[in-house]
Amino acid sequence: MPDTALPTLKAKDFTSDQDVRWCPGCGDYAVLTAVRKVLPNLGRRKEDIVFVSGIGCAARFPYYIDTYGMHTIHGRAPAFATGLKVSNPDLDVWIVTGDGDLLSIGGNHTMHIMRRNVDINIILLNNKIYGLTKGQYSPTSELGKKTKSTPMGSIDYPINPLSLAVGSHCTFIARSIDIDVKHLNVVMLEAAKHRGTSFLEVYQDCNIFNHKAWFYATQKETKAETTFMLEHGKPMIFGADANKGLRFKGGSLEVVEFGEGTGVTVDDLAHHDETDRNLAFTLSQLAYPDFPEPMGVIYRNEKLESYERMLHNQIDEAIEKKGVGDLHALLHEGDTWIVDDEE
Amino acid sequence: MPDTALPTLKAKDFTSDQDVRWCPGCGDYAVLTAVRKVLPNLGRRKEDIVFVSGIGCAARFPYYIDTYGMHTIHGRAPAFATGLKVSNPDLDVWIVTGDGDLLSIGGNHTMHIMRRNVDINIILLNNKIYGLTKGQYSPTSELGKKTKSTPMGSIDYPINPLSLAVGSHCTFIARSIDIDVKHLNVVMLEAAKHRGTSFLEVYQDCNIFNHKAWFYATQKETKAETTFMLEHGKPMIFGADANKGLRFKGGSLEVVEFGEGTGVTVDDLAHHDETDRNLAFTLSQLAYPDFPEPMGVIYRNEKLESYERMLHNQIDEAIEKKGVGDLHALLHEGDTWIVDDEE
Amino acid sequence: MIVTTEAASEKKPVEDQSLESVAIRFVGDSGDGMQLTGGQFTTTSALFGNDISTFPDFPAEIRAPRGTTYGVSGFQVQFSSTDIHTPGDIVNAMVVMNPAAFKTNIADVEAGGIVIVNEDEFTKNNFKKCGYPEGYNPLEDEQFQGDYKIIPVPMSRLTRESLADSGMGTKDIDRCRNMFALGIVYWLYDRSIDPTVKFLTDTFAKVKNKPEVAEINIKALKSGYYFGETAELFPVRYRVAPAKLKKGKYRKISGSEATALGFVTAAAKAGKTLTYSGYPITPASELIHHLSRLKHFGVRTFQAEDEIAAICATIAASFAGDFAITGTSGPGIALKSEGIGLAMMYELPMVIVDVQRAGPATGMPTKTEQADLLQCMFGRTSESPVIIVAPQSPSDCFEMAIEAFRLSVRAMCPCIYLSDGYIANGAEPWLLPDLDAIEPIKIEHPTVTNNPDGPYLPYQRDPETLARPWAIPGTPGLEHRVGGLEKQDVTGNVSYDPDNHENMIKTRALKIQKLADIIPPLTVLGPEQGDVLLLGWGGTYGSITTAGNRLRDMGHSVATAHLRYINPFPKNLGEVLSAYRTVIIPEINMGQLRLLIRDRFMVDAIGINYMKGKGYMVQDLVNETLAIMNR
Amino acid sequence: MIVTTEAASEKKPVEDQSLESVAIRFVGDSGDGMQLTGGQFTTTSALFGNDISTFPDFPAEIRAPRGTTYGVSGFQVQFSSTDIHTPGDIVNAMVVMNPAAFKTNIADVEAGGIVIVNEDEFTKNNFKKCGYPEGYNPLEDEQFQGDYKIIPVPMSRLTRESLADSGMGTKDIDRCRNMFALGIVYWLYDRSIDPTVKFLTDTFAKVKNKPEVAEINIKALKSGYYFGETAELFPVRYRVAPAKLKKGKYRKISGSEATALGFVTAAAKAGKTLTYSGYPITPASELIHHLSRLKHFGVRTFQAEDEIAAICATIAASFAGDFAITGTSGPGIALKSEGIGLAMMYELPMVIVDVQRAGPATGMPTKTEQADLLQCMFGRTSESPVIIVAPQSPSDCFEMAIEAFRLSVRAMCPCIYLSDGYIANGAEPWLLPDLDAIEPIKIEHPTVTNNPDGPYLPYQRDPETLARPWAIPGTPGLEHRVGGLEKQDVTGNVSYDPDNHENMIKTRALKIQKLADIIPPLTVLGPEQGDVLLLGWGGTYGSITTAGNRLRDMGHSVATAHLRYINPFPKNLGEVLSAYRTVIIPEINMGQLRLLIRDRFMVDAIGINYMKGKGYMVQDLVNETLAIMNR
Ligand SMILES: Cc1ncc(C[n+]2csc(CCOP(=O)(O)OP(=O)(O)O)c2C)c(N)n1
Ligand SMILES: Cc1ncc(C[n+]2csc(CCOP(=O)(O)OP(=O)(O)O)c2C)c(N)n1
Ligand code: SF4
Ligand code: SF4
Ligand SMILES: [Mg+2]
Ligand SMILES: [Mg+2]
Repeated sequence: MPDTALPTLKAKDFTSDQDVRWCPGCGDYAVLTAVRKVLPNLGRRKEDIVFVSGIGCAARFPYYIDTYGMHTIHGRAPAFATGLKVSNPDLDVWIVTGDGDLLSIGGNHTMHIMRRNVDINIILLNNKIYGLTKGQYSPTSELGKKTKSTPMGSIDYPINPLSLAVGSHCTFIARSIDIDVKHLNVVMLEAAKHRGTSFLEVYQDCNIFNHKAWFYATQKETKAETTFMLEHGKPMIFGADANKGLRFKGGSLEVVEFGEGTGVTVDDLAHHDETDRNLAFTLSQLAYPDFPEPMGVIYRNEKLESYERMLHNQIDEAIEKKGVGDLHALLHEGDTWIVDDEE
Repeated sequence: MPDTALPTLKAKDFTSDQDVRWCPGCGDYAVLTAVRKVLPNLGRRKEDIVFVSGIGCAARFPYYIDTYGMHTIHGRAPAFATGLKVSNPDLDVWIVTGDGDLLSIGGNHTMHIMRRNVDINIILLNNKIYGLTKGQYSPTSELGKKTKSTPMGSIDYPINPLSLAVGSHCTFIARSIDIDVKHLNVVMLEAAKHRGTSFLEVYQDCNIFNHKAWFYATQKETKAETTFMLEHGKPMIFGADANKGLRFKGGSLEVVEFGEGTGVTVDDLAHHDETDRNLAFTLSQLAYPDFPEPMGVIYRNEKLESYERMLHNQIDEAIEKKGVGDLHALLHEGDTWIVDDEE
Repeated sequence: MIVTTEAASEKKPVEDQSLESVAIRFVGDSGDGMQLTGGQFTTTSALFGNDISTFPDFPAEIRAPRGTTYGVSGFQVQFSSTDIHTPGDIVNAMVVMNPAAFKTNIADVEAGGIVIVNEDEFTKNNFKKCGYPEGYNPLEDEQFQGDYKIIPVPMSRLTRESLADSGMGTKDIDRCRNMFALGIVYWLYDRSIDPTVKFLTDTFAKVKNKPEVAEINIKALKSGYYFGETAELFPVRYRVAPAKLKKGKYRKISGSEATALGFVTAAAKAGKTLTYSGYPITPASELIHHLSRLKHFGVRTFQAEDEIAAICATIAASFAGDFAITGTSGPGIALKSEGIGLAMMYELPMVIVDVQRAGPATGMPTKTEQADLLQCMFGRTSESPVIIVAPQSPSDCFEMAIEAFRLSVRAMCPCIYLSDGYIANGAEPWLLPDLDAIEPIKIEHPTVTNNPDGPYLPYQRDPETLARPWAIPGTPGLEHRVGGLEKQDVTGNVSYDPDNHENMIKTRALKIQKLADIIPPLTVLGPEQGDVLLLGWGGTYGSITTAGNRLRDMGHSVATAHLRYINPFPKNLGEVLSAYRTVIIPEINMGQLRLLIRDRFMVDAIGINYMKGKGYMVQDLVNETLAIMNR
Repeated sequence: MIVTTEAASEKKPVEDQSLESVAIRFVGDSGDGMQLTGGQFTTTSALFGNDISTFPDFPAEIRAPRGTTYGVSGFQVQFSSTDIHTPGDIVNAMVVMNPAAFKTNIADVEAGGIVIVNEDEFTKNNFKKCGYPEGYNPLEDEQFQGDYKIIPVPMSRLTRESLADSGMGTKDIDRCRNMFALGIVYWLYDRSIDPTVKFLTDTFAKVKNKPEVAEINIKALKSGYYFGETAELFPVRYRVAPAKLKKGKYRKISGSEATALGFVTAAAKAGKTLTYSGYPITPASELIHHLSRLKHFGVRTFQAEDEIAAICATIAASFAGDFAITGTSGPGIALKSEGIGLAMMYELPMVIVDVQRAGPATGMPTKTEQADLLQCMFGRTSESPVIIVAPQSPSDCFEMAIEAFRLSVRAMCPCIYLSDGYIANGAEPWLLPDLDAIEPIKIEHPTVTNNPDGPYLPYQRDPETLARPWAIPGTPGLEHRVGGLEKQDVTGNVSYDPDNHENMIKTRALKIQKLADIIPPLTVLGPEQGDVLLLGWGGTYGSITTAGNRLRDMGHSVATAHLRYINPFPKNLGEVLSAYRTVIIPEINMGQLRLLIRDRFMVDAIGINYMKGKGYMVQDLVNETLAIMNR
């Protein structure tokens, strides 16, 4: 709902006076640009926006956006975001932070903000590594990852951020890639528009400690085979020649070729339904190299009221029922007695 | 693998000298009895078993089992359990604790122990309430729950413990009910036998602060309609007359009547496949009153190595490659020089 | 002496005897309703005009198996015709509902004290449950008979008989035994049963819509009262006259309630909204229970997933412009440490309530202690000072809750409000304050930038208070970022400049010290100089004050003083300390305030340190002080 | 003075000059490899026989945009022919790779000091990036020319030229500039290039299998060296003779390495396995990096999901019988508080490493500080004392890591090992210890019950040490439960008994105090009694010791002493303190040890407190001490 009284803002209005301090070539730059571009399209005043982060390279984000901002402590951004919304539901609150921050130390707050459906936007800059602490493996690093803390390879099965979000009943779940600027902008705008918790995973390249982690999904030569774009109501198609697709097999999906000579038609393919949580889980499980990885909006549920709205509704209701609280009456409530002079 | 050298143990061998201090009528008693009955069947020595818990009524569990035990701090039992297994993979480690402990403050450790597939058993005593702190709502309490801290009803959408476990890639997921002693014993034994993290949710009645929370699923009159028993490879059937079932509809399940005159046969029903993670998610989502709730083993994956085994394998491998570490050599490693008398 | 019903029926005339004060304790199983019984006796005595002071003592178990010693629940109240400060060292009269309660409590009764016992529960089976040796019945123990006036009453039977035709089930009827017992005690101390009748009607008939439950409870109460009168168990009946309290309107209040009311008042006085975020923990949970009922005051309560989330939400709520509070107990403070450190760096106002309980670790959660002081002072990485205030009694919680916000806002610094289980659960009469007389709390959120030529300067300080401005989201032109990295003064930008770092460290400390200018000086009871100063803080106020009175009555030159402001200390503290030959600091810890005092003032203060999960007995304090004086 | 290549080509004869010691600093962009360069110079000097002391100074940014001031990385080393303890107050020579590095570091160079500059990077563009005003070139600033011997060298160009026919890309070639610079410095100080040649071969050719990279680096190094020789930029060449160190075999060691080796040695000496659980945090992460490479020593490392999980896993590993360690920095200690409290209640041995960094909150993570002492002492709920030791230098880490376990195991109590970024990252020569001379650590895990007639008694204490037995899972008959609720002594059962609680509180504290019997007395450098005692702890050892030496050289009656054991203190500490008229405690905090000393000994100790994210300059310490003496 663009408000006509709003000033027309540009990306540069959201650019703070602080020098950006990421490494040259870091994927975070692209996301910063995307955010600065998306913000003017939300019909929100600058002063009503708050960016929140934890600690990490990605978590430096708020310093670079000229809105209100909180660079907090490691892993706790969702708890701060919840506090902001409890206090002032009219704020537009964004969490932008890293995979270690959001999913290692911060996993619990992430899960709880999602299940409470607090109306905020989460952007996960997933570089599958700890950047700021100089290159230990993160919970999204693949099994066997050799890093400073795992010279023989990591032995933790990685977290699947999307599956976890589905399991936490997040009401908007999407995925994009740092260098696919156009897609990133579109998906981010959808995330921003969602009422409730939105979660956007962005494949982000850490140029220094985990360069090329996402090459399979970002390189021109491979990306048509390794990723596919989701569109609500549309069949799931991929491949350089757009001749492969996904088809239901029980509750799961299988890769098939379709079109002439294959015996499979487009109609046989699974069609995306953003509102189906079971499908969302199934999609979240598709992973390279066995499957192409879905990009775009995986799940969307606009039907649930947000936590902070319910909280404020209760306050309104209480006032309606009992009248605005009378402090004097409150203090004098219950059994009282009077001691007078004589005694 | 029962070891013939093992003494034959009985339930009472696992009974410590401590008085059980739960409220009369608490559902925890039944689970305690079940655990004491299951333990002798595992072919393990008493001294190799450790019970771990956080804080809460349920978390008093370890005191009552005559094995090694750790009553720890609120929410952290999974982290302790991981430490035990890292240190000594041969221990048989059990976590028994409450919904607040495991899923509110402890959600992150729960998620991480599951995704790491540490070989331990988790029993969640889910009473949908904070017992020990006298009756505040918990993360599994239903929306609108009126408690001491939510006089107008809670406004948090509840966590679905099973969905969260599926989303965390837990490798064994099951559910049972405190008063269904027989089922509880059977499922618990399966959980105990699993190699990797097993998660067993038990519907448990808090007689004092949330009595009858599970009545729909526990009462003779209703339970055939509100729950159903899963069996691997078997169709999903329920109802007092065993004439209802679940059938696939896309990736989801729907309730149908089957048998004579319905046009639906048993073969049309969905058959349970314990090894299908997508199905596990779909099953975890079935909830009263719209669906009957699944009981028994929802998911099982025996193919993944446990965290602690991989850790110890790396140690073995390192020793194989480099030989057992030589301390003198280690200290004298790298560039050294000698200062002698004259200087 | 054992007074039997038979003996009583010999019809000696009942005398009346006046007492200055009486401490009575109700003890029984957790399921026996002792807290409610004690609470009712307290309210009635308060309404009658006595000064009162209470001490509830819960078990950690919710409802341990009936009859076990660890399931015993107690409630002690002292009521008096004079000004009192403690629930009493020694119990003058005790109501005992079962053997386990007898076993665990009898030692606290004064020699010759009255012990009213529900003899029906003194069965073999129950003796076994609480671990009495086989064949032993404590009521038949001559030692006890010699030490106390034991009055066995078949309460279970009498209650059942009196409610036999109520049509209610045995379970409901048996639940009325406590009211029967209360009736006896009301008769014995000549109290009116009316307030309790009203309470029962209100609670059961009106709120819970169970008039039949109200009815049987009232009937049991009356039966007990009449039983006291007719059975003439007691040769005397005791009267405790109303106390000469300060003129005004009173109510009975617990520390938790007073804290909640104080916070709501502070917010009202500042024109602010309260946001409370917390995670349940004994004994702090009461605060969210009280505040969540005040939604019509705009109060928002957020039950977070853990203590860390609660402090973080609190910081964010403060950033957003609310009067933000989080409350917990010791283990929760530990978890909040990192967050409190950040709040201090952010320089935002908020109140962190610590209702101390007996530690360490999980400790004894339902018992009290004062051992979080140093955790609150120092339990954060690096130099992270915060404001600390400590209420000294249940009713003082109201004022100190307001003070906490007043100071926090003035210095733009978090304030820890250091209470304890004893204060939070205890109750006393509260002289209702004149709301208009409470100073408003002035808040100014800037609306225009302090730097028209560049970005807003979030750390440009007020030269007097050194506080930074509190600009809140929603205000155009004041967009700024806060963070936990060291920041340049004035601009608030990230800074690694060595001199700036040192300057910021010092400024953050100095801001707090400057509050000493506006906090009231420490007042002393007793001689302004002399032999001994008993210096305390927190929940020991009652016992220290009473001990001081007693010592002065004995002719000693002993003064007492109680610190309600701990960081910063009142300005005159050094001066006060130097006016006494010996400074003694009694604390329910191993000497935490003492450490601060010794370091700061180089005064060789001596500690009296008990760590038993409960407050001091006044007499112990008197004895220990005398022992130190005679060294 | 600006020495140009032209000037040099006038062929003045090169003199040789002997120096006692030299502090040299390498500064450049984070991408310039300054840490490696400095490290190589250090190793070479150490191998040559100098005493050395280093101070690396990283930016917080991983690799900030090139040329910015916040992307500057530095490494300082002092090498000497005498015993030294610090990397030097003032820089005698500096290698500067870009203008940002020049800007941020030039002030630390001594008047007349040598400044070797890569002039190719002194471009307009780079001046702008680091914020020099337009049109300004610092190399042309007469002030600087007057103050220092500035030697501009076109390093980028020369490196490229010398590697032009290597066939490698420009990016790779440009990465060799630091080796070119190092070559110049090697020539200037007459060092052999051989150790670095060997290092480059080993690292690049052997380990990383990139012989071509080794080759160009070696070539650049040699080119630099020959350039120094032939270009004759320097009128003199400096020699620093080998130091007269104690006889024996040495290696260069950093604090982190020494800590890791100490732990492995402790475990070996006890016949135990090490389990390290940690969560990455600067500057503690190095420890897991080192230990994870020692799997063939059976060392298990667990990178946990957060610090809380790490302490919990550590406690569990100790319960299971391992030598368990967790390591972190200040913010992590805050998160671990609750767990450490539990560990103390469990009475289990383990070591918690705190590598302090500049706080509060996130603070300045790459800078050093000593401000977690009180957090470590008191940052837990209630009375929760733990053992605290603090290494005083990089090589001392080895011994103190062993001591930490020795004490922890003896008292069955967690031990905090309080290091700091300065010690952990710094390096010095280490006289390799005789392993056989290190006392074994005696561990006894009971195998039979101490109570044949009933359940095992997990809290039956050793009468001498008060330690409880360490029975571990897997041992039949000793099954027992530990928990955070207060426990009855001897049985370990949950107990709410007031006297038991007080007894347990006191016992847990006393156990630690009893360790004073076996820890070495505090030793004093300088007069055994006199005017001033400079008392320190931790990373300030070098500066305090050097300041003490200097003050005594000036004829003052000043002694120094350094506390490596903080809880408990050495037994003779009180005695030592009382032997001096004035006790001065320099700390990189606001007076934390001072608070403990003042409280405990009633000594009016004076603090010298800097909080600038770095160690003391010796000269500042000397001056401040003199100022206090002259008060
Ligand atoms: C309590 C605490 N623990 C640890 C750290 C150290 N730390 C800072 S950022 C970080 C992880 C960074 O990884 P990620 O969140 O993936 O962000 P990235 O740097 O990769 O963008 C860690 C472990 C900290 N600052 N605070
Ligand atoms: C750090 C900390 N925070 C809070 C508490 C208080 N506390 C104890 S148990 C508990 C929750 C109990 O609920 P649940 O885990 O569901 O167990 P139940 O009692 O219902 O079995 C809480 C909040 C605590 N002991 N420690
Ligand atoms: S370390 Fe990686 S994630 Fe961090 S700023 Fe550099 S490139 Fe980006
Ligand atoms: S409070 Fe509830 S959960 Fe706790 S012991 Fe009692 S009945 Fe069981
Ligand atoms: Mg990352
Ligand atoms: Mg529960």
